[in-house]
Amino acid sequence: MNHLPYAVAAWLFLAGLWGVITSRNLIHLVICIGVIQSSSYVLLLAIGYRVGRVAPVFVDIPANTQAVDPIVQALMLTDIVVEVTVIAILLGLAVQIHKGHGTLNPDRLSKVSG
Amino acid sequence: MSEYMLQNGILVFVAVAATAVVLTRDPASQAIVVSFYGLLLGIMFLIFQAPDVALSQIVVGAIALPLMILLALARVRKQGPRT
Amino acid sequence: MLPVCPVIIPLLTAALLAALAKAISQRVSQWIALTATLATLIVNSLLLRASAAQPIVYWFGNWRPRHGVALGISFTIEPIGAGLAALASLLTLAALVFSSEYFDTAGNHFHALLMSFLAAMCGFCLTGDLFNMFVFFELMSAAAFALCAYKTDDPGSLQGALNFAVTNTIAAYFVLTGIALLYARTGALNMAQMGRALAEGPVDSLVLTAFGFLICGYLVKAAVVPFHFWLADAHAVAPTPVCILFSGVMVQMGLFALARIWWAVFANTMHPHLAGMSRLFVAVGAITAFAGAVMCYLQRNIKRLLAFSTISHAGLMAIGIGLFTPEGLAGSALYVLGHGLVKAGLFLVAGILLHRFESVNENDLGDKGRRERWTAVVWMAGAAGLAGPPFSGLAAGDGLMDAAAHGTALAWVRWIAMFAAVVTSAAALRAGGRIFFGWGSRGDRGSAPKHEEKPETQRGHQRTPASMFLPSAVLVSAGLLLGLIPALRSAAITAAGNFENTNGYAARVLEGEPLAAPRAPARIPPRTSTGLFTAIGALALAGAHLFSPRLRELSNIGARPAALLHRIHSGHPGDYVAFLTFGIACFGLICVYCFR
Amino acid sequence: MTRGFRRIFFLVSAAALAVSFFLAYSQLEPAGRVHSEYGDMVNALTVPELHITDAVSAVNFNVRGFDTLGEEFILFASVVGVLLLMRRQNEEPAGDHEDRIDGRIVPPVSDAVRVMAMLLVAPTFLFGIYIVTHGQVSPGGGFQGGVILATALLLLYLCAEYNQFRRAVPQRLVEVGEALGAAAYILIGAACAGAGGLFLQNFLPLGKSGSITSGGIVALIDLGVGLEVCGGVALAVLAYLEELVEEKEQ
Repeated sequence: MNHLPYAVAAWLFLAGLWGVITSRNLIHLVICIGVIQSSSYVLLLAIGYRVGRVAPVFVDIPANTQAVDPIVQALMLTDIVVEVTVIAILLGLAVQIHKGHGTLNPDRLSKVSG
Repeated sequence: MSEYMLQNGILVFVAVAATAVVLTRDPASQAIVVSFYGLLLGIMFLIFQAPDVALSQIVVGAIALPLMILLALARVRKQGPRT
Repeated sequence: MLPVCPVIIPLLTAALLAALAKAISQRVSQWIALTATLATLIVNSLLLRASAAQPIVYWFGNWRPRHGVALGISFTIEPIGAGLAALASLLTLAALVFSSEYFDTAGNHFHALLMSFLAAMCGFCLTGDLFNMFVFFELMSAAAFALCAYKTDDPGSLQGALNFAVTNTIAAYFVLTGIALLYARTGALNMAQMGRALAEGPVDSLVLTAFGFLICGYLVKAAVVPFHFWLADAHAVAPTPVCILFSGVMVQMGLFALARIWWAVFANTMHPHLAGMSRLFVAVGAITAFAGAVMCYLQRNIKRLLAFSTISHAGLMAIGIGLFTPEGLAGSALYVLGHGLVKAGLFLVAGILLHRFESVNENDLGDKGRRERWTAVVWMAGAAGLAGPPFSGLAAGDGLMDAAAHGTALAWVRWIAMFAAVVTSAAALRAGGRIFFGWGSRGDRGSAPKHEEKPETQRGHQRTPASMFLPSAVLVSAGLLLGLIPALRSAAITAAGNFENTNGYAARVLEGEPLAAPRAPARIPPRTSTGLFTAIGALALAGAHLFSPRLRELSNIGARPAALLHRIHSGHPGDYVAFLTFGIACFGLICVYCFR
Repeated sequence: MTRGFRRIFFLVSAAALAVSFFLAYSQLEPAGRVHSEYGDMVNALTVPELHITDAVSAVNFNVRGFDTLGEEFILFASVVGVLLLMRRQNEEPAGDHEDRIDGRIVPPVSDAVRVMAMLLVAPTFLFGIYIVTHGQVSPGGGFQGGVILATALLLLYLCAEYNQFRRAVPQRLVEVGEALGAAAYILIGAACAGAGGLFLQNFLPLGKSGSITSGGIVALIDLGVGLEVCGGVALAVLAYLEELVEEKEQ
């Protein structure tokens, strides 16, 4: 194949960072972190893919069929769990921050500094 | 190029959808866009021969995550801005 | 089975406590957690002893390497990692004892999270697999975010936790990107195998960028400038027992990862650029030590003051690692140990003050602490201990680092180390002088905190319970007397020598060959003069600030640049992420252009 | 930093980061051409040595099973964290809803939705069980199945009033289930060590490849993970729901 998946991975990372930097709403910010995370999915996926090979599931095919890299897919599974858990905590923080500060705009939070 | 049209196409879709997620500033609409994005990622995993990951991405990215976002939004809405 | 215990004992306890959350009282849950932590401490000490001669390699599921390819995940236990894990268990023990009277409202969830946190730190220190390290890093983070936000009714606490969570999560994705790049190049996740595979290939921009991402990701945890912003926010607001873990060991975990990754993975392939890398790390460490010390001196909130002092000392530890010699690493390790004990003790005193007087601001506290004679002794001893007086663990570490830098082009780091020690110690002494003795006029300029902390206890404000006082006294005295253990220095140098034996490490992990004995460590006589000098310097600086109005005016000249520094520490997550991006991009490009 | 300055500062840094990405990624082999002996070796051994037909499950729960243990506890820790974050604060005045600008009552669930949900519960539940138990055979496993099971649990909530639901599925039960599922992983690993092997070293008969009893400990671990994930996701969602529902009940 080509280098397009890597370019997409880089783009997702940068786009997500842009969203975090410019965010005016903490829930938006948290979702943008999810976009950064998906950059690592695309990168890992591209690294584990093998042209012309099949998925590493040997139910209906002989066990010696050439398959794509299962290690990377296992890493991605872990990665997805990490994403959803981190986002759950961050959303919880955002909800509680709204309770305490009355706003979700990071520009208006100024309880700690210096 | 045409050889990998399916792969290239879904990659471009994912990139565009991610940009849309970032640029959707209203969290309520963003929850919908992000659910669509999760689905796209799942399809991409299928195309790239990763059915395990695709299944897990679809249950997480298209169901669990948007659900949590909507619930968080609902709680925030209920509180309303503090005066 | 023993090598797994530091991880599974606390994790099982965490699951047990969560299952019984509503069935058992807080007291019972406390005792269960204490027992488990004690068991973890004992296991870690046993591992420390057992691994002194040869690293212990444990393959999970018995998946041993085949033809040099590591299939499974290994724990590779050597004294430095095991020692750090032991320190983590010791501080968790102190935190639990301290919190017994402290958290009147502590639900059992707090204990379950603390146990998960401990397991993550132990696993992080012991693992030999790069991705497994990332998993434990994330477990550590998930527990730490929640622990940091424990006081959910305090808006500042939530904001500090948010900044902590956002920066550390993004850092973790940089780490993961680095791991993915290295996997693409080497087809390995085990650090030993990765190091071997990299040494055969070229050092191109891929390897260097992956190196930059990995190292920077972990340096965010280590709170090195410009990645340090989250630390002060998180420390100032986290509950005190959690603070001692954050400051005492969690930050040092980032530095441990740096050392582990450098020597296991990159040392061979980057050997031609060793001198340049050394300069880079020492420069980063020196800037951190300097900036942290200055910010530390400007603080009036003593928890923030201690947090910035941690940043400054983390810079010194980074310098020790960056010297790339056994003595430097050994010095760094001893410094971590000594600093962890003393700093934890100081944070506990801050917790006592918060308990008694419901404030941690030195101006507000005025001379309220006059009657607290014993607490005053502990605080002043600990504060002086930050300067690394003779016989303390910090002095032992500092002496070794100094010896490592001596005679090289980097001998100047000595002055940075002395500056950081004097200034951070003086800041803590000054705060102590005000609070416990009422010296110095009130209301001099400095950081006026916008956020007042809420008390963490609900009753018993008239007295200091022994469960709060004893841990702090024990920790501070242990830190101050650590240097008296005679064999400690030579044992540390031997361990560091083994740690830096990259080829030996790979052969030990992949082929199970025993490690060759390292060369006999050079005898470095302990030097007491530097420690005496810094301690006196710190006392003099604190005294000058407290007793001489003119000198105080002089220090106010720095108010304008200080205000700028304060404005940079804005508490805005967007700012912090911008600095993070800047730092990582710069570090990556510097690596690529200087070392390709 | 002001907004404008932050943006400019970030754009400059991001440009540098983009250069970094370019320098690194352009050195990679094109996608689909990366070589990894590790992956090929695992693919080759999963059916003959482990009798597991899904290589990803083999990696996740056996070869690199320890990673998944850590992953499972990440989920566990963050669920505990969410419960901690969302816990009721005692000083919060009860029934303080007057100052809420947007104090709409959540509309009651319509009967149509209720019937639909009821019809969906059983198939979802079955599907979840299938995915959990066939992890070692086909794509899926404890994690994916666990989320689906949690969905079934939450569909139950749509069927019933919140209070009835809480009576039918008490939170304490879910909490205990979650913790047990998490502990199960470690206990299985320790049982392996007890049977004379190393931690997580299979000691059960491997069974016939492709059947649901194949894979030795992997099948058991899948069940534990399924329980943990189901409980964890349900608890997290319920923690978010808690306060919303209270208003509805009033």
